[in-house]
Amino acid sequence: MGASSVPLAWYLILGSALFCIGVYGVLATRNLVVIIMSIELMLNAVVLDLVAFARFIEPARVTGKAFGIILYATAAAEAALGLALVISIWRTENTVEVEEIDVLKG
Amino acid sequence: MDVMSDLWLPIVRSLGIALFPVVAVVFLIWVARKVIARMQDRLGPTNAGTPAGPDAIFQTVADAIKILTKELVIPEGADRTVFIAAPMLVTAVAVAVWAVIPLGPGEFQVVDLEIGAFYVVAMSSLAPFAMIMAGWSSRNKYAEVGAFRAVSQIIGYEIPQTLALLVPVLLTGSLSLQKIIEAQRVPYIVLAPFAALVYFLATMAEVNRLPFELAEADSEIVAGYFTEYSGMMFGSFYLAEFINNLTASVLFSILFLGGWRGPGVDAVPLLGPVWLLVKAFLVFNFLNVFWAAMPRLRIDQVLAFNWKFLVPLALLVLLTTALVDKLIVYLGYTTDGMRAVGLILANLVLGVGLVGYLYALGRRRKRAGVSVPEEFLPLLSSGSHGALRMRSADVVPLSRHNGTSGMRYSRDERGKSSTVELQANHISKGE
Amino acid sequence: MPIGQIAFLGFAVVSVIAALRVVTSRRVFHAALWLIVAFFGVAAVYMLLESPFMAAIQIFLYIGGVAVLTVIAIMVTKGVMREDRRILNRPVAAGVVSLALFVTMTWMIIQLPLPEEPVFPVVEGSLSLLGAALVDPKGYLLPFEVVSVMLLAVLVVSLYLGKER
Amino acid sequence: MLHPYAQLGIFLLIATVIGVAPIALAWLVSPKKQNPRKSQIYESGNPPFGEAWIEFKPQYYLYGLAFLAFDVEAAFLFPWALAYNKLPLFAVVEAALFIALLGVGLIYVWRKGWLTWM
Repeated sequence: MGASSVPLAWYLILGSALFCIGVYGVLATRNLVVIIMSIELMLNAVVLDLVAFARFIEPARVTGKAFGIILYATAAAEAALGLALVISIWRTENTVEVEEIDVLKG
Repeated sequence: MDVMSDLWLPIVRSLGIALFPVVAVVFLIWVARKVIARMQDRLGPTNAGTPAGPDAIFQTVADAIKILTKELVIPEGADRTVFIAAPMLVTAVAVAVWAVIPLGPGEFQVVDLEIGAFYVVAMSSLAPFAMIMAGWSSRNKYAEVGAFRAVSQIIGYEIPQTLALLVPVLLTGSLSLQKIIEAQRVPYIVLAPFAALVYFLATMAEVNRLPFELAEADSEIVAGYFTEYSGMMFGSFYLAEFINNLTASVLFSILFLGGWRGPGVDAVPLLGPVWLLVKAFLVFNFLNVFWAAMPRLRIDQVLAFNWKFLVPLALLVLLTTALVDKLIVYLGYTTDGMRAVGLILANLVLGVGLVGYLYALGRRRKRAGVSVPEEFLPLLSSGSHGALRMRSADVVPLSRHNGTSGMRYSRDERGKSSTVELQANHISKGE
Repeated sequence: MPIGQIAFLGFAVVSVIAALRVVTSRRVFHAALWLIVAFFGVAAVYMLLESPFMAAIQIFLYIGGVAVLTVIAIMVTKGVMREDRRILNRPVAAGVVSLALFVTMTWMIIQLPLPEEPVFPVVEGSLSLLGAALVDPKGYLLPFEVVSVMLLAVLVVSLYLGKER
Repeated sequence: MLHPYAQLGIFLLIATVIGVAPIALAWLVSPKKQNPRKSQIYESGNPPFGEAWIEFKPQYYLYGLAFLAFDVEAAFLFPWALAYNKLPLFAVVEAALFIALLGVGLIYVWRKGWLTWM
């Protein structure tokens, strides 16, 4: 039971799969909220890799967790600011599609 | 044979602990109805000509059987999968919390996780989701108002609840609920009364108890996020709500009242669950008394009370406890007795400061022409908002959100479920 | 096949399918719900890695925090969400890029000499070590305090952006 | 002896069954009589009017944003509270700084009136 029977490579492959799905989401969708969700997916994949490495090759398992928790804080901050921007854009431009946002075009 | 018993014992124990809240709730719903009815000068469930046992103690069983045979109506335009999944999720989450709850010493627990208290917090942070799913998928205006209220209220009150929960964790030095109980030679409500107060108030909002019952305010938005639900799907929401009430009472007993600790537990471990349940039952009825006595607040008052009172207070309590306790040890008073005296003194100072602050605030608002500061209504209410006045205090202006003016009356009857009680009441009055 | 591997494959399949549904769902609200399922799958994998703390934080912060906020954002902006059809931006090119990335990464992972078994056993009480390391000047004190400044900035700035003007 | 996490898994499975079973049972025994009037959306008896989905003020959303910042803080404080007994005084002061900084942020947005319901 537990990590002992699953090789490290499996966890890393799962992480890269989630990461690449996130990349696809960022590249392929126009909806701002879906893009933010895809970024969250990518960050989560990174944390998964960190935790897996921490379990397999680190004695005290502190470094992986510390990095993971700080990454989580950053991800949450990113989501809060990103979504606040979405609301702000929605209020001024009345859209949440990336292509239709052109306030910075002169 | 040995392997079999190794496998079956945990499964049977899990089954027992998982079914316990469901079965207990059948009894507790009856208790709640009876207590509230007595407080409001009514009889509550009676066995007027029905085979529901003495004082209709099996009324809930009858209601459950009735509701099981009612049609599950799915409104047109609803998001069917999400609509059906929401009540399932809400019940599953309510039961899932019980995995780490120690009903007694040792074997009376499914699994004593190292992070027990955090598991409880994490699991209960899923509850708003079921509400959002229900409110969104119904395609109903009332349901959506309810979902919005539920989310902004319940996630908001999660903060003071979690911060207050950190105080027992910090005093124990462990997140395991079993260890938190074992460390309480003196119940933490004595050492950290303000943490207990914050936790209790936040819990009341978390489990949607009056005066924080906005998400399903029956006289404003029908039934809130589960307006469109019927039959057993409605029953699931009702069941989950009472399971959450029971869980909240049990958790408060564990964190602040010493859990299963009590006279005679060391000799007879079976007394442990009895003590815990007695404490939880008292807390549960305390919640019921509030339910019967309090008017419902408006959404802006609820949110202001959280963000402008409970969250700052929770931060202050956590800071004071952590600093004072460490400072006492740093100054060389390492005995438990000295630490306890220091903590009690710190809480006393905190209490005096708090009362002074509220008094000054009330004075300032009064001079400014506002009778009661809105955000402190639950604590300071007087006059027309009389907190503990019973029936005459039922009348409260409708939430601004609806845009209608009007009054509401009687919050006990929950629309769909209590027809039997209404009839019984009617009969007893007719006699 | 050991039961751990079966469990891992189950959780992995659930989270990958859910993640795929996040980026392909036609309704944005459904995408958010699938995101929660994906997060749950990852939390279960954390339990396999014997990190219950990370699993709890995943549920508490990601599902109870970030996902809830995302859902509220969707509910607020639902008027302009294209409900029935999500217009995709060059789906084929994006698919090719991310598939190529995945193949490269997997190939690299297979090439690496990674351990099959954990090198060290699980340490009891590693969580309190983490707590101590977070406030240790030789540990993670600086990131810890920076996080608090960041949270302060997030609180003020996001409320400023979000409030009605 | 079963691994604790396996026991937790079994318990969660049972919890799911408890969630699903009543509704599945009701689905089996309850009558199913479709009727356009019955499946209409409930609006206190009147026929539903206007869009089924109304727009909300983003006011609710502001509280969500404030919540997330404090959520992260609480998540950080869990391991710290666990280690509290072993920490020296100055480590506690550092954590107090961590808590106080967000408290300052709360007071700032409070004074600015951004937490007031509009």
